[in-house]
Amino acid sequence: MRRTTVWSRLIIIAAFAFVSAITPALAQTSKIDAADTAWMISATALVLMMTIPGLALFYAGLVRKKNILATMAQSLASVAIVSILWAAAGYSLAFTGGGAWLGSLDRLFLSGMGMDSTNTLAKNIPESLFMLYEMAFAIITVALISGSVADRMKFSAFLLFGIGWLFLVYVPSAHWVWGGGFLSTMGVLDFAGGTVVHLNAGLAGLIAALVLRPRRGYGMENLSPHDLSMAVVGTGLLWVGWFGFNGGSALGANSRAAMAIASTHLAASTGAFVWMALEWWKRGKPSVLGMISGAIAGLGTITPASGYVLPWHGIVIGGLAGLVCFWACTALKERLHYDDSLDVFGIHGIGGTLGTLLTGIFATAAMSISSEMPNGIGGVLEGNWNQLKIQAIGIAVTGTWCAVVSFVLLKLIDKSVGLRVGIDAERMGLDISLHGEALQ
Amino acid sequence: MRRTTVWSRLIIIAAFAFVSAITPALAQTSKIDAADTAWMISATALVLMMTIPGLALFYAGLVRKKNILATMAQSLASVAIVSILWAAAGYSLAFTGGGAWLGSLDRLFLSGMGMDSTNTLAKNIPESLFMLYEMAFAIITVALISGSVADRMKFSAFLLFGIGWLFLVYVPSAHWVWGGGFLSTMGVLDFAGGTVVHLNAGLAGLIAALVLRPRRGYGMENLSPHDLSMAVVGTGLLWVGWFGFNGGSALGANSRAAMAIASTHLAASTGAFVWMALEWWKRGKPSVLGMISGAIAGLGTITPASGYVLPWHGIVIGGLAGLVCFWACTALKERLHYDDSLDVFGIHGIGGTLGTLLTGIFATAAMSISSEMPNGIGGVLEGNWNQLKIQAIGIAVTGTWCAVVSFVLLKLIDKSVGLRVGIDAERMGLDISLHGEALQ
Amino acid sequence: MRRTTVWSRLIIIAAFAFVSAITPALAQTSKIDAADTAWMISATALVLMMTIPGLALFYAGLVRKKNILATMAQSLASVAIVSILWAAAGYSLAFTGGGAWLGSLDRLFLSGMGMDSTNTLAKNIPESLFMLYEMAFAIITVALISGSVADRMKFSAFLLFGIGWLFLVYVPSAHWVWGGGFLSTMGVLDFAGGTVVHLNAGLAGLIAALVLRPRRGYGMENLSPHDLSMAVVGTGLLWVGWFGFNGGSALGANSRAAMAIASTHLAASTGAFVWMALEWWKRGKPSVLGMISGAIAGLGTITPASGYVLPWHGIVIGGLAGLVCFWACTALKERLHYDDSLDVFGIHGIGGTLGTLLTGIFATAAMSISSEMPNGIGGVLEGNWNQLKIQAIGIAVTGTWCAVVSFVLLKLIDKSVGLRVGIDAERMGLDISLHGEALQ
Amino acid sequence: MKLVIAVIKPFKLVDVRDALTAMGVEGLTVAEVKGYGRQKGHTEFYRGAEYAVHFLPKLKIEVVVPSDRAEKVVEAIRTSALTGQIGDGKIFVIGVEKAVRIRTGEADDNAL
Amino acid sequence: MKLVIAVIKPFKLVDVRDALTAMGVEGLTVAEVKGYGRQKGHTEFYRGAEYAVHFLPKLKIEVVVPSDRAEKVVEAIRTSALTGQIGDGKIFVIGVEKAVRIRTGEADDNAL
Amino acid sequence: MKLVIAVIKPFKLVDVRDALTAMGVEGLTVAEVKGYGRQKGHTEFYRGAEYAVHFLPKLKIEVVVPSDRAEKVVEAIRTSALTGQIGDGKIFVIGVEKAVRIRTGEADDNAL
Ligand SMILES: Nc1ncnc2c1ncn2[C@@H]1O[C@H](COP(=O)(O)OP(=O)(O)O)[C@@H](O)[C@H]1O
Ligand SMILES: Nc1ncnc2c1ncn2[C@@H]1O[C@H](COP(=O)(O)OP(=O)(O)O)[C@@H](O)[C@H]1O
Ligand SMILES: Nc1ncnc2c1ncn2[C@@H]1O[C@H](COP(=O)(O)OP(=O)(O)O)[C@@H](O)[C@H]1O
Repeated sequence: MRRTTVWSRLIIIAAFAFVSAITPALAQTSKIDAADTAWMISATALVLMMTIPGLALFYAGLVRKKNILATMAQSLASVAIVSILWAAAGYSLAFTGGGAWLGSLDRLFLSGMGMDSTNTLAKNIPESLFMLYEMAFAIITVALISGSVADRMKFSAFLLFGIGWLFLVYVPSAHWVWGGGFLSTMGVLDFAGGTVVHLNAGLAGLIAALVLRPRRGYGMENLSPHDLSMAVVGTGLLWVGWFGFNGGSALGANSRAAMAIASTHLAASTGAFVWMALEWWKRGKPSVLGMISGAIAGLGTITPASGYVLPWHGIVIGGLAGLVCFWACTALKERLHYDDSLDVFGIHGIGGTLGTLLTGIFATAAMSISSEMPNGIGGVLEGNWNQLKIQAIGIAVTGTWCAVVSFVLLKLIDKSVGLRVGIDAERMGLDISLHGEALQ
Repeated sequence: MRRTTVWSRLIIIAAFAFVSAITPALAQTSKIDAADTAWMISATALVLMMTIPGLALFYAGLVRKKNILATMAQSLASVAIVSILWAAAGYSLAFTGGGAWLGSLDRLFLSGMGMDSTNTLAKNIPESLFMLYEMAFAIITVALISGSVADRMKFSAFLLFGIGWLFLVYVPSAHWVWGGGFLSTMGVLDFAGGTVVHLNAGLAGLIAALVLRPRRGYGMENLSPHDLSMAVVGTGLLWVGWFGFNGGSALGANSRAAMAIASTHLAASTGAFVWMALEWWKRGKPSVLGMISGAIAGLGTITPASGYVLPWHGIVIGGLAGLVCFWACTALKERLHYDDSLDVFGIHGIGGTLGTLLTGIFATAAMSISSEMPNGIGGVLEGNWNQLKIQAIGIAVTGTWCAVVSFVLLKLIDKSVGLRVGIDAERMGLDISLHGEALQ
Repeated sequence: MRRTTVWSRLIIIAAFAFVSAITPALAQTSKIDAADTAWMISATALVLMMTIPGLALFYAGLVRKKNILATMAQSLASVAIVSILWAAAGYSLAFTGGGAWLGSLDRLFLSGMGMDSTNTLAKNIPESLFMLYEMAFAIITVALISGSVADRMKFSAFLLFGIGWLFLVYVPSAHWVWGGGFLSTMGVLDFAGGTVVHLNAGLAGLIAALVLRPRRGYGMENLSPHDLSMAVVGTGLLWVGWFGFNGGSALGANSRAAMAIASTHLAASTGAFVWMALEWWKRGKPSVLGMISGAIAGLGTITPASGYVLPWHGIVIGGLAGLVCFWACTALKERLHYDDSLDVFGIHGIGGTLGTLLTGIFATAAMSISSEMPNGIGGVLEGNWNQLKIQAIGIAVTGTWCAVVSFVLLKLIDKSVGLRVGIDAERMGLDISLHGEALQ
Repeated sequence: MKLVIAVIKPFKLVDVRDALTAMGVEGLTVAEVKGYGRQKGHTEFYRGAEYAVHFLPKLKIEVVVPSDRAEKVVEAIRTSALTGQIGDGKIFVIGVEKAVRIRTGEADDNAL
Repeated sequence: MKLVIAVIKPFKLVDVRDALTAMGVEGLTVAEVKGYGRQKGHTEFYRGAEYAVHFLPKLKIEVVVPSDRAEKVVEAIRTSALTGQIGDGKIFVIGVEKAVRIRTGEADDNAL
Repeated sequence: MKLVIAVIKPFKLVDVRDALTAMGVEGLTVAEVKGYGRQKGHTEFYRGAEYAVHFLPKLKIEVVVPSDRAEKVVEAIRTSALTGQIGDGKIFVIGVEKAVRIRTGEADDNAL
């Protein structure tokens, strides 16, 4: 019964998309740069590596033994399903055509994307590569959400949520900020995804955690991680992959990519250091989980700013990230009593928001020069208070839309297939109960 | 006694090769492109990463705890030994000189390969880089076979088999298809190794599994994997590495590489999705092992086609891969009763064959244009039924040669050093019995 | 009390550096090559990957279960702290200004490093990228040392040692050999760090191991690794990452990078093969730990030579590495009775020294041609015995300085915060006692 | 003294421990075991292979108590480990001749 | 009732379980243990270090049966766990005073 | 015969084994267990979450010996496992009715 529902829905979506794939295709050609292509292929590989195996390891390392495979399954499925849907319609709706609200249907099923095609948003690399690069972003954003619902959400429900959320939240907000939508026209600065990726994923995660309610035994039983070493490995791969995430957002092999990587790496380092120092000071011991949490917080927070700031700004931003996200994952979380299993909100949601605001403060004209912005744009530090306001608007718009749609989606799924596994399944562990396999 | 045999043979081979290394060297120079070089170095690193740690993790994650290290040892040893032999003679015999059957001895021990040398097969990158890139392919092909004989083959026997197989099967068939041999002249299309890599490895694996006979307890005892999470991580690295495997086969940082990666990634995603769906439907639960099996099946199947087809073809090919390989690893395998431990045949053998045939169907002229093929080549979809026939011939020739030689090699080794460990060693586990160490 | 000391020191350093960051900045501009940039970004990512997760996995896989996280913490902290300090002052002191002994303060906190800046040592890539690439080297060198003190050193003591050692040993010797210091003027050949990285780390490790005294139970209890499969994965990532380490040291996407990678890969393969063969012969079984030890030995040993020798030299150098390091980690270590937990000295110290000497023997003029050396430089094989002498001097100078300073530093820390954890902490394991968390 | 051995469902450990400490039992020892009984296991598929898993994870609690308290302890464990579903487990009581606290050398009841 | 404890070689578990179910024993509990005895272990090398491994992996089976069946159960285990090689293990029989099935509260023989 | 059960601190295993072999005990079985008692555990933090760890890792040694040697064995274990600090553990002695060596079928004292 339940399963049929799942499939029927999947089929409908696929069918719809395929039909419309017959629309006439456009093919724009232009000068493709081999060096930029060389770097962007590597960058794309790095960003995919962030999800598999990066995020899969990071999350799996934070759950109990009985849920390790189920956690990885969510990352794997995100890659498989988002990729197919991205090619089917996501890319076209987000990155082709300059509508204020949504893109076009010109590239349904990538129709008309030929050898020489390029996208006006990235004229120097093959369009197929640009499509893949942006695909990797959509993948990890959906996968990130799984951390909030770990240990209790139905696999089928997660897939349905991911599919709906991709088209209703990710695609539009990616278009608004990066695809020539109204937020980009408004001047919102988000280099690699403070709003589109991190705020979106973190907020959706929080909503999902609230709707799903806490894990059984939360606050009473010991729910500590089974094998933190997996999370450390995942962090390493995420960190390295972030070079492609932020550096690749320069869409070319140039100084801007290098500068973005410099501020990114320094933010990660400082975030790790600050979180470690805080734990050492407040709890007497610096934990490995604290270091990796700080690193990810720094990486998520610098993301929107990375292409617009100076390297040493990365140290400041990373430091603030460690401080604020530590507070969010401890004090704030305790006060609000929600069970965001792996702190997607506390780290990505808070970090993405913080970073988007800080971009409005640290943005440096000299760094943000580009074809669209010949003089670059400065932030508060360069006297431009207005930018901070614009950033705030970007956060408000993206956040509100994400929160509302995510909530409705979850409720719909809850009413139909149901969001949460039964109590016995949760006790036995999702590996066995949902996937019929387990670690020995 | 046994060991001496091993060494004596190794020494003979080395000696022979070294002597002949004195042959006069040729040095061709030409225009090396830095951008292509940049991408191809990364691609080479990615393909090496596929074997270590990729394949090592993937395979180790599918065996029992007592055989994890022994399984990894086979991948490690494949890298070490194949690399040395490739430099000694493999590369020269496969990729230099245009003989119909075999290459030349011009590059024994890479003699004469200077700073400016290039290979006529890849004039735009340093010959040393081309040699390394092709080396990584030879490595993983030999390593792949180890999955079929897992849990029971002697380490010494595997090494001997690998050495012989490299020179007698891999090198010739690589030359036939890629080195200007008779199959390439005949027009067989195999972009990145449907026949040379996957069919060869899968078939050799099947033969080896049959000759070795099933693992003790096969069909009775529970031989389930110890830690599937390792296999998931391995899959992630294999998937990402495949960008270098198929994308790198364009031998440059260009649209073709990007297009190949697009179809590759979509095939992997669809393969994973289809296998997952089939399990969900037939067994009530979608397993993680199913998802990763489908992904690898999709990757192996798209390999020969990747450089010749449109992105959306990748979805179709990947879907078929999931379907057919699922059938091969379940229904077919059950019917034939062989114990191919990790389904190298069911996934790579079947996938490689399927993909090579599908290449004859989906090949698109517009995509396959190259210096050798100014007008490109179309397949059945473009009315060229002949290509399908050529593909079939390529499969038949490669398959027959591989099967026969592999069988003879195995029998020879069985008679000399013996193929299989004793029953006590198998029970105790190969980690302790063959390598004297174990996981705790 | 102890903690305060730690922090106060850190703060002082930071403060000092920041103040001086106000010094006027210089900005040199020149022609940045996109292709070289593309490869060097990838190379930088690869070298960072060597430490996290590469080295973290390699080391964690060699310790007991109770110390796995603490071991990873040392790699993580090395990344965080070295990165910040490198940006603060390390880079400036090592790689700007041509002083014989030390660099300049021109780039404190990277001040004045703009979009178009380049470093005279790498005019073809953005200075920010060059800074990052060299940063990754500093990181792994400090992290390498942690292997010698595993299972017993205080985390705080390790951090303090790392900070002091970075500025007092790494920075100067990097400047001497690579930054235009007196050793480079003298003509010492060290392509990617035989002295600066491996000799330094190995020797510092040995001194630390001696000062710390052996682990509790060393020689009596069974201290065998908990999960060698982690070490295998780490080796794979280190091996692949080394393409960026040695190949990237060509600072461009060119034949030299490819050639360096060729000799590097062959040395790793031969090292693994030789160590495996020696164990098989002397102990009856080839261990996986032996293979990976041989691979790392080969990689460390070829490092200084990689950019100056022919591919087949890599086979010879790798073979010698396997032989000599095997002897160092078994016979020599036994004779000297020191407890270098993970054999940093036996593999990196000995390998780095051996490799630096062999560079003086195998250096080939045709390979070492560069803007600085238009005719290249040959070694003993080309009749230039003098080079061997120069190499020996380089080793003597670097080694003496490193040994003396490391010893003094360790003694100072021992007197202040103390180097070693208490006996109960050591028994309980460092994961719980130092970091308050553990694997389950 | 009596050795009370209880094989229970893993997630019941906390309840059982609380019940025991509530009645003043100050120590116990737990071991992870696998149990085979009426409770049926499940089937696992690995590609083509199908394995029936008969042994289920259980926890074995061992607690030594003065003879006169054995009854109460058994009862406390039974009620706290009860779910009413098959597989709840068993409790066994065995006589103990001697008990010693290593640290102090105290013997028998004083050792508990 | 009797508690029959058997320390056996790991790969013999299936045989033993089959032998017991064949004679109607419906439940048992298994634990992974390490054994030290006449059977010698092996030596492991880790680079320079050499460690003698004395403790070998074994399985400990615990099954409680009605007193009158203890003999047969011991015999069944002995024959099914036998390989004839050193290290086959031991069987011990201990008296059980009380048994309870948690789910139903049934006691003694009915609990088994 | 007696079954001597000792719950000790993990790092004491070697000492205990040596003490036993010294007095001619040729075999024993060890299991990893978790212990709860007067020895307090520690607290672990995971970001915002705080977990008190009450169960500490211990080793359970089981050795069956002829009745007349039980006393000595208990004493040997006690002295070799002693650190004097809380958490050293306990030793329990239980009567064994029968022992069999699987390999040979030898019974009782000869089986040990
Ligand atoms: N005769 C026995 N001896 C030892 N342990 C037993 C015995 N019978 C059952 N057990 C243990 O009790 C557990 C639960 O028993 P089971 O028959 O499955 O359910 P229930 O206890 O509800 O009847 C089993 O998994 C096994 O570990
Ligand atoms: N006295 C004993 N008490 C408890 N367990 C024992 C005793 N003697 C042996 N064992 C267990 O039986 C196993 C096999 O005994 P061993 O002497 O090695 O071979 P065998 O049983 O053939 O004589 C040991 O590994 C140990 O686990
Ligand atoms: N009544 C008991 N029954 C079974 N095991 C016990 C009992 N009391 C203590 N233990 C075991 O002995 C260990 C040590 O006991 P504890 O009270 O912590 O210290 P001490 O033995 O020094 O008094 C505990 O961790 C537990 O495993």
